[in-house]
Amino acid sequence: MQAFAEYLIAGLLLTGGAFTLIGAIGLARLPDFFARLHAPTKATTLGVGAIMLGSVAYFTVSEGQVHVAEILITVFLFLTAPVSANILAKAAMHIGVARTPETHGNPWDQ
Amino acid sequence: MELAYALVIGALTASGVYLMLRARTFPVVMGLTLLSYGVNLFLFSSGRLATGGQPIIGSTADYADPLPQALVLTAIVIGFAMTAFVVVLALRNQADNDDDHVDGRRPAPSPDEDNEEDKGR
Amino acid sequence: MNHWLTAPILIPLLGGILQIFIGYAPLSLRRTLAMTTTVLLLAASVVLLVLASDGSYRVYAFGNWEPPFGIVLVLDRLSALMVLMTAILAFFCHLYSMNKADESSRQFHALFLFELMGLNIAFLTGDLFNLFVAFEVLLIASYGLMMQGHGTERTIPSLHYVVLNLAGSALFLISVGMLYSVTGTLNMADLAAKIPQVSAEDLPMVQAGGLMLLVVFGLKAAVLPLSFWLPKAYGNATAPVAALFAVMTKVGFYAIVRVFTLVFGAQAGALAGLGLDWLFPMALATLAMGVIGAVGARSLRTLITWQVIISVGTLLAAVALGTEAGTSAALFYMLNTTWVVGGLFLVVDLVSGQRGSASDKIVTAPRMYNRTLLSVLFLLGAVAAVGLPPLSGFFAKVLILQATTPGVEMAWLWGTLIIGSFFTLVAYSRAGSIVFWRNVDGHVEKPGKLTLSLGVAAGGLIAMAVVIVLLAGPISAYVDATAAQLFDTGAYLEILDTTAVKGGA
Amino acid sequence: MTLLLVVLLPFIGAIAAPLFAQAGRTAIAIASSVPALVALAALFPHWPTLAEGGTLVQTYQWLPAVGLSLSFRLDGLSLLFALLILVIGLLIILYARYYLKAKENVGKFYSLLLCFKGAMLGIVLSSNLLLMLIFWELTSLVSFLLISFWNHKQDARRGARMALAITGGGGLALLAGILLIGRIVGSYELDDVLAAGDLIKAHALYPFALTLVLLGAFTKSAQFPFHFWLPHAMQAPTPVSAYLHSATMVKAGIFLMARLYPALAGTEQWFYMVSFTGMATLLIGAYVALFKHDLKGLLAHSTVSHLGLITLLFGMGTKLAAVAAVFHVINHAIFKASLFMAAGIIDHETGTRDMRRINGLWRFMPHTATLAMVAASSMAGVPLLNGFLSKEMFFAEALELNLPGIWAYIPPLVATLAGIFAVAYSARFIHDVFFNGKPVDLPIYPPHEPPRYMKIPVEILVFACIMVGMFPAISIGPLLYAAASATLGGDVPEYQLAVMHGFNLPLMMSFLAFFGGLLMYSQRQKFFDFHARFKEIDEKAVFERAALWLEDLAGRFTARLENGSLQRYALLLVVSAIVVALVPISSQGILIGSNGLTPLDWPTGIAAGLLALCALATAAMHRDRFYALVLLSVVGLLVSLAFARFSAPDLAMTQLSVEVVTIVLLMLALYYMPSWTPIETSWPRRVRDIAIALTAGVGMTLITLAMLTQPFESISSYFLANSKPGGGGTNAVNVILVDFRGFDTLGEITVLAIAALGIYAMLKNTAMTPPPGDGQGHPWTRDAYPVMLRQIARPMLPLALMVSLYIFLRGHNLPGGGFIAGLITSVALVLQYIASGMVWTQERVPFRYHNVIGIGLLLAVIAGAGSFAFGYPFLTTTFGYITWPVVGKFEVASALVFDLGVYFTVIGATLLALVSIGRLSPHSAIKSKKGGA
Amino acid sequence: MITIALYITIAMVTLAMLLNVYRLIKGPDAPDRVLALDTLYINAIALIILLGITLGTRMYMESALLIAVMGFVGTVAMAKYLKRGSVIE
Amino acid sequence: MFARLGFPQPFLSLCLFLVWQLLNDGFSGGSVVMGAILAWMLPQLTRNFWPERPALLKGWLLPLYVLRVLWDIVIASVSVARLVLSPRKPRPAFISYPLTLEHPLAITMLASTISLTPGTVSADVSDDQRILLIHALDADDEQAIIETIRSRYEKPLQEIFE
Ligand code: NA
Ligand code: NA
Repeated sequence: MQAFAEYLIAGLLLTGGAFTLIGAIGLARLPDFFARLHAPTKATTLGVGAIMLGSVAYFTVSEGQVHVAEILITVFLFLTAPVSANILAKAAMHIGVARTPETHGNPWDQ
Repeated sequence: MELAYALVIGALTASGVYLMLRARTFPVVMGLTLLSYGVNLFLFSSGRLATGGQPIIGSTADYADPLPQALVLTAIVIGFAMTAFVVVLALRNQADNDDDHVDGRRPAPSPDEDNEEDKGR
Repeated sequence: MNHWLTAPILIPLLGGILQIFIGYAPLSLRRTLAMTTTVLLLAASVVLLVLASDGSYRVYAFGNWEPPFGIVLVLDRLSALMVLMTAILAFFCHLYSMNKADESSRQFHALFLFELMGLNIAFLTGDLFNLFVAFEVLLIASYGLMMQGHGTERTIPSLHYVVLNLAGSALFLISVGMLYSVTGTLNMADLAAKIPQVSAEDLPMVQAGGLMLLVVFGLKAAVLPLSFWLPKAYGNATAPVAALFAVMTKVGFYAIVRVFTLVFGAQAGALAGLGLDWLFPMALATLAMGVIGAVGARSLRTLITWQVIISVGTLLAAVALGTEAGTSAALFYMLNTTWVVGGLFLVVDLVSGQRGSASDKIVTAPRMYNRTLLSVLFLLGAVAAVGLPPLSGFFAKVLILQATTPGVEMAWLWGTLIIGSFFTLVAYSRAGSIVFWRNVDGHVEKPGKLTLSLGVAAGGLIAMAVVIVLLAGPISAYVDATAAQLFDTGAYLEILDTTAVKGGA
Repeated sequence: MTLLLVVLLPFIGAIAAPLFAQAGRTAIAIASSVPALVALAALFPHWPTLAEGGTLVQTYQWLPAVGLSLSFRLDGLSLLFALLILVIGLLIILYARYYLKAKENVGKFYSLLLCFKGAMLGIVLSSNLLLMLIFWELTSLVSFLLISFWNHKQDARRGARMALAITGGGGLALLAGILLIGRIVGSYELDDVLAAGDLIKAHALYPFALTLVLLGAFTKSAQFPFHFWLPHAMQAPTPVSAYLHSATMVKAGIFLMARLYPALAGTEQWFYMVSFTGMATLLIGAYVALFKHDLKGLLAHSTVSHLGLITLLFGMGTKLAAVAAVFHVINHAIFKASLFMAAGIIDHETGTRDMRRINGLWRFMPHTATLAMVAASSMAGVPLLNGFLSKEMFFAEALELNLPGIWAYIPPLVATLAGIFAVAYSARFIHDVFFNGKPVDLPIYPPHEPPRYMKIPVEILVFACIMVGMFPAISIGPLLYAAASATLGGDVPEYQLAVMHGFNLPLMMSFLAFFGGLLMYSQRQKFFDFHARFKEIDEKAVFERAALWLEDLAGRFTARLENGSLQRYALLLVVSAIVVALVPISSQGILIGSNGLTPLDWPTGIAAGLLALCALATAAMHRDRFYALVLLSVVGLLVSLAFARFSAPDLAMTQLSVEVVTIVLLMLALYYMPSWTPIETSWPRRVRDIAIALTAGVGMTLITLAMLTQPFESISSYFLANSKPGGGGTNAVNVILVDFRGFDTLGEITVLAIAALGIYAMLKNTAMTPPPGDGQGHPWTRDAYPVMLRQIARPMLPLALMVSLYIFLRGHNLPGGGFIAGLITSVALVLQYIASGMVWTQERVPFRYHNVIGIGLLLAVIAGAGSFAFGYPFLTTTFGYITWPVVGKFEVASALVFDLGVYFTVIGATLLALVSIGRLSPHSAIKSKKGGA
Repeated sequence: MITIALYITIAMVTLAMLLNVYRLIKGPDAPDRVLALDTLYINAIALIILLGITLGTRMYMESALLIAVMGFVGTVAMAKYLKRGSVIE
Repeated sequence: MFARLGFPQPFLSLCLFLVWQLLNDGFSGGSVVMGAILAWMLPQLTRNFWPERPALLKGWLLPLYVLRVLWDIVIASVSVARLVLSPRKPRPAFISYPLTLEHPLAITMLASTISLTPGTVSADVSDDQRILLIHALDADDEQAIIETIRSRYEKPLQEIFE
C-alpha cells in the first residue's frame, strides 16, 4: 500500500476516533442535558463519518476496487441525528430536566 | 476469551433468572429477554468461538460453524414471536385485572393464611 | 420418498393459511373448510398408520438432504400412533368447537389447525432441533387457543403457562447446545450413534444436557414439581381447547419416550437409561399429587384437570420402568386417557351449560335438561378414567400393573396406582352423584343447548373407551410391536443410510 | 357358545328393556324375563354331566397379551350360583312389576337389573380370573346405580357411594391379588390356577395374594370390618335389596372363596384370616340385627351375620365345613330373599319400615304374615325348615374345630351365642310386626294384602324353604353334591342330608339357641336399654364426614402447593434445571477442557464487561422500568456486537433488528402499565432469589467454559462444502436456513404468524385506559407527530425499502436474507406509524396484514411444494444462472421464493402485532372519527 | 501504521462507549439515558466498521448500516414514549 | 414530464438511484439497471406516504448547500470539541428563531442543518411552524446567531424551495 494512502487512512481513523471520544467526553462532562445533546449530534456523527471515510479508503486501496457503501451510513446518520436530537429535546422539555443556572431563555411548554 | 464469554453468559442468565422470579409481568418479560440473550449466545458458541470466520464461502480461509448460527437465528425469531405474545398477554393482564401482578389482582390475604408471596401487597 | 409423511403437516398448514385469508368470510364457510381440513388430516393419519404397521421406518428427507445433514421425518409405529390419536381427538374437539367456541375470534380455526401441525411435526420429526421448532409451533398455537373465549378468567393461567414454557424453551435450547457441543449433530439417530462414543471428559456435559432435556419434557408433560401450572390453565380454557390439550401433555410424554429410548437407550453405553431413576419417583409423586388434587377438587373441570396429571404420572411411571412391557402398557393407557379425558372436558362443558350459575361446581343445582344422557356419558368417562372394568382404562391399568417385575419398584407402583385408583373412584363417585343427582326442582333458564354435533363430539370421545375395548386385541398387538420397535434402536439407526433422491420425474 | 350366550343375554336385554318401557310395566317385566328363561333352557341340557361332577369349559381368545380370555366354566358350583341368580332373578322381576310405581323409571330399573344379572352370571361362570374381575367390578358399579335408584334421596346417594367405595375398593385389591396369582401361576385360567394350589401356597407372594383376594371377598360379602356398607345399601328399592343384598352380590365374595378354595385354602393364614373374620362378622351382625327398628335394617344385619357364618365355615378349612357353607348359601338365599320381599310388601302397604310403628299386621294381611313367619322361622333355624339343616351342620363343624387349649371352646360358644341372637331377632321380626298391639300412625292406613301376583315370588320361595327343610335329599341333594364337588375339586366327604341326625350335641345347641333366643326376646327391654347406653354409630355419617374431611384436606394440601403463584412455579422449574444439571457436573467435575483458553483482546474484554454490567444493572434497576429498558437495549446492542465479533454477521443483523422491534413492543406495553415496579417480596426471599439466580449464572458459566474448551467435530463441514454446489449460495447460514434446514424456517415463520394472529385475537376486544400523564405526573405533550420526524419519515420509507430489498437479494450469498429484510421493511413502516400516527398510516397501507402473513406462508409452502412436481421431496431447491446483456450473470434460485415467503410473513406478523397494540390507544380511535392527521 | 492507528482508534471508541455507559447509568433523567443509548448505537457502528477493517472483510458493513437504521427508530420510539407515552397512536 | 413517465418525485428517484449505486459499491451494469428499476418503482409504491410534494424549485442548488453544511459540520465539531475539552463553563441559551420558511420539509432541513452546525441544536418547532426553538451551547450574542442562520442557511433554502 502506498504510504500516502496509509497516512490518509490512519489520519481519518484517528480523527474519527478522536471525535467519537470527544463526543463521549462531552456527553459525560457537559453540565446539563441540553448541553450534552450537542456532543453526540455533532462530534460523534462526524467521528463516525471520518471512520467511514477511512474504511472507504482502506478497502478501496487494499482491494483495488471502489467501495463506497460506508458513505451511505454516514449520510444516513446526518439525516437522522438532528431528528433524534429534536425529539429528545422535546422529551426533555416535557419532563422539565434540570438546566444549568447560566442558561438564557426558557424551553417551551410541551 | 472463553472465560469472558462464559462470564457474560453467566451474567445474562443470572439477571434473567432473577427478573423471571419477580412478581410483576414487566420485569418477568425483561428477564425472559435477558435469558434468551444468554441462551442464544450459549447455543451460538456450541460451535465454538471464531474470529473473522464468517461462514460466507470464499470470504475467509477458516469458517466458523454455520449450523449453530442458523439455529440461533431461528431461535431469535421464535423468541421474538414469543416475547411479543407474552408482552401482549401482560397487557391483557393489565387490562383485565387493572394490575400487572403475575398472579392477577388477588383478594387481600386472610389472616390465617400466611402466604409469603403476598407479603407487601 | 413417500410424500404421505408430509400430509399431517402440510394439510393443517394449508388449511390454516386458508383460514387466515378467509377470516372475514361467513362462519359457515370457515367451518366447512376447517372441518374438511381436519377430516383430510384424519384420513391421512389412517394412511400413515397403515404404512407404519409393517414395522419398517420410513424416512422423508426435506430438501433432499440426506440425514444427518438435513431434517428428516421418520415414520414408525409410534409416530403413526401419536398422529392418529391426535387426529381422532382433534376431529371431535373441532366438531365440538363448531357450536359456539369458534365464534370467539376469527382466528380460532387457524390456530386450531396450526396447533395440529405443530403436534404432528413433533411426532414425526427425527431431528432434535426441529423438535424444538415443533414445540414452539404447538406452544404458540396453544397460547392463542388458550386465550380464546370471552371473559378475563383465563388470562392469568395463560400467562403462567406462557412464561413457564418460555423458560422451558430456553432450557431446551441450552440442552440442544450442550448435546451439539459434544456430538456435533442434531439428528436423533445420529445422536444415538454418537452418544456411546462420547469420551469420559465429555460425559458430564451430555449427561447434564440430557437431564435438562428431561426437565423440559417434564414441564410439557406436567411432571411434579412442574405440574402446578396445568390445572388452572386447562381448567379455564374453553372446552374444546381443554379437550384438545389432553394431547399436549402427551407430547412431553412422547418426547421422553422417543429421546430417552433412542438416544439414551440401552445401547447408550455409560449413559444408558439416563434419567429413568429420576423419572420413576417423580412420576409416582405426580400420580399421587393428581389423586390428591382430584379428591380435593370442588368442580368437575378441576377434577378432570387433575385427572390429566394422574394420567401423566401413570404414563411416565410405566415408561420409567425402562422395559418394553412398560412402554407398551403406557402406550395403551395413553390412548385411553387422551380420548377419555378429552371427552370428559366436553361432557363437563355440556353439564355446566345446563346448570346455570352452579356451572361445573360440585354443589346442588337445578336439574339438567339432558341429565340422563350427560350422566351416562360422565359415568362412562369416569369409569374409563378411574380404570374400572369393562372400559379401556381397566385394561390399560392391568397392562401397567403386569409390566412390573417383583421388587421395590413393583411395590411402589402397585401401591400408588391401586390406592390412587381407590381415591379417584371416591372422588368421581362423590362428584358425579352430587352434580347429577343432588338437584333442586326446576331447570335453569336459557340452558346450553345440546345439539347433535355437541353430543356426537362428546359422546364420540367417550365412546372411544368402548372402541378400545372392542379392538383391544389389535391395539395391544400394535402397541406391543411399537414398544418392540422402540427398543430395537439398532434398526432406527439405519435411517442414517437414507440416500437422496436421484433424478426427477 | 352356550355360556357366552348366557352371560351376554342379560346385557342384550338391558339394552332392549328400556324399549319396552313405553308399553307398560307388564310388558317390560315379561321382556326382562326372556334372558333368564332362555338361559335356564340353555343350561338345562348340561345338568346330567354336571351332576356327575363334570365340567364344561368354553374358551374364546380376547387379549392374550394380558392373559385375558373369554373363558367360561360351568360346573356344580357355578351352576348352583347361576340357578340362584336366574331363578331368584325371575322372581324379582315379577315382584318388581308390582313394587314399582308406574311413574317411576322402570326402563332404567329393569335395564340395570339385567345388567347386574349379566355381571353376576359373568362372575360365577368365568373361568378366567381377570374376566371374573371385570364382572366383579361391574357388579359394584351397577349396584351403585341400583342403590341410588331413588337418587333424589340423600341417603340413597350416600349409601350408594359408600357401597361403591367399599366394594369397588375391594375390587381393586382383588385385582392386585389376581395379578399376583397370575404372576405365580403364569396364567389366569381357572384350570391352571386350581391345579397350581401347592405352587401358590408355597410362593413367597402367597401372603400378599391371599390377603388381597380376601380383601376383595370380604368387602363384597360385607365381612367385618367392611360390613357397614350393606345396611346402608338398603336405601335401594326392595327388589334390589332382595336380589343383590341377600341372594347374589353379597354372595359373590363367598363364591370367590369357594371358587379359589382349592388354590388358596388349607393354610394357617387362610384359617386365621377367614375364620376369625367370619366369627366376628357372625356375632356383630347378629347382635346389631336385634336392635334395628328398621325392618330392612334388621334383615340387612341378619344377612351380615349369615354371611359371617358362611365365611367362618369356609375358614374352618374342613371339607364338611365347606359343604355346609355351600348348603347355607342356598338356604340363606331362599329365606332371605323371601323375607326381603315380605318386608317390601309391608313397606309398600304401610308406607313405613319402622317396627315401632308397624304392629299387629296379622289382622290386615294374614297371608303375607304367614309367609313371612315361615321364612323368619327358617332364618331362626327352626326344624323342618331349610335354615335348620345347614345351621345344624354349622354347629357340628364348630364343635369339630380343633383349636388349642381354651380356644377350642370359642367357636361353639360363638356359634351358640349367634344362634341365640338369630332366634331373638327372628322372633322380633315375627312378633313385633304381626302382633304386638295395634299399628301406630301408619302413613298408609289401613294396610291391605298386596296384589296377588306380588306374593307369588314369596310363596315360591317359602315353599322352597319347606321342601328343602323336609326333603333335603330329593329337593336339593344332587345340586348340593355337584356344587360341593366342584368347590372341593371333586373330593367330597361323606355327609348326610336328613331332617334329623339323632339327638346330639348340635341339636342341643339348636335347642339352647332356640329357647335362649326366645328368652332374650321376652326380656328384650333390658337388652334394648343396655344397647341404648352405647351411642350408635351412623357409619354413613362417619363415612361422609371422612370423605368430606379427606376432600377438605386434599383441597387444602393442593391449594398449598398449587397456590397460583407464578413465582413459585418458575422457581421450581429453575431449581429443577439447576439440580439436574449440577448433579453430574459437580459429581464428575468439568472445568476447562483440553483445548485450554485463548487470550483475550482488551476491546472484547471491555465490551464483555459492559455487557455483563448492563445485564446485571437491568436486574438491579428493574424497578425503574424505563431505565431498565434502556439498559436492556444496551445489552441487546452488545449481544449483536458479540455476534459480529465472533463471525456471525447474519446473527448480528437479526439480533439488532429484533431487539429494536422488541423494545418498541415493550414500550407500547409500558404505556399502559405502571412505570415503576413496587417492592413485592421480603428481603429474605430476594436474597434467596439472588442466590438461585447466581447459582444458575455460575452453572451456565461453568458449562459454557467447559464447552468452549473441549475439542469438537460436527457435521458442519458438509454444509460448508455443499452450500455453493448444492444450495447455490455462498452464505452457508442462509443456505442452511432456506435449504438444508428450510423446514425449521417454515416452522419458525409459522410461529411468527401464529403469534401475530394470537396477539390480534387477544387484543381484538380489549379496552385499555392509558395513564393521563407520565410517571412523574406530567401530562403528555400536545404534539403527537413532531414535524421534523414526520418529514424525515417520508423519504425514509423508500430508502429503507431499497435497503431491505438489497439485504434480501444478497442474502443467499452474503449476510442478509428474507428475515432481516422483512424486519427492515417493518421498522420503516413502524416509523410511519410513530411519526404520522395510526390512522394516517393505516389509510395508506393498501393491504390487510393478515393477508400479508397468509401470502408469506403460502409462498413458502409453494416454493417447497414445487419440488413435488419433479419427484423430489418437499423443500428441495433448484437454482440456475442467467446471463443478460448489460446486467451480466445473475442467479435465480427457488430458495429465493421461499425467502420471499419469509420476508412477507415477517412484515405481516410484525406489523399486525404492533398495530394491534397501537390500536388500543384511544387517541387513534378519536382521530379516526376526525378522519386522519 | 494502519494497524497502530486502528488499535488506537478502537481504544478511543471503546473508551467512548465506556463513557456513554457511564452517562447512561448516571442519568440523571430518562432523556440522558436515551441520548447515551443513541450515542452507543453510533459508537457501535464505528466499532463494527473498525472490526471489518481489522479483519480485512466487508462482511460486516451491512450490520453497521442496519444499526444506523434501527438505532434511529429505537431512539425515536423511546423519546416519543417519554413525551407522549403512546409510541404508536 | 417526469410525473407522466411515472416519476412522481424525480428528485427522490435520483437519490434512490444513487443510493443503490452506493449500496452496490459503485456503478456496474447490473446495479444501474436495477437502480433504475427501483428508482422508478419505489416512489410509485410509496407515493401515498409522501402526499405533499416537496417544491424543489431549484434542486441543482442543493449540492452546493450540502457542501456548505458539510464544511460547517467539521467546524461545528471542532468547536464543540474545544468546548468539551476546555475547563470553561459554557453559557447556554434557548433562542426563539422566527422562521420565514413555510414548507415543512424546508423547515426540517433548516432545523437539521442547525443541529449539525456550530453550537446549536434545534429543540422544537412551534405548533404553527413559525418559530424554531434553538438551544445554543455557548451563546455570547443571540442575535448574531440568528443572523448567521438566516443568511447562511435559511436564505439558500428559501431559494431552493420557494
Ligand atoms: Na371431590
Ligand atoms: Na312393631
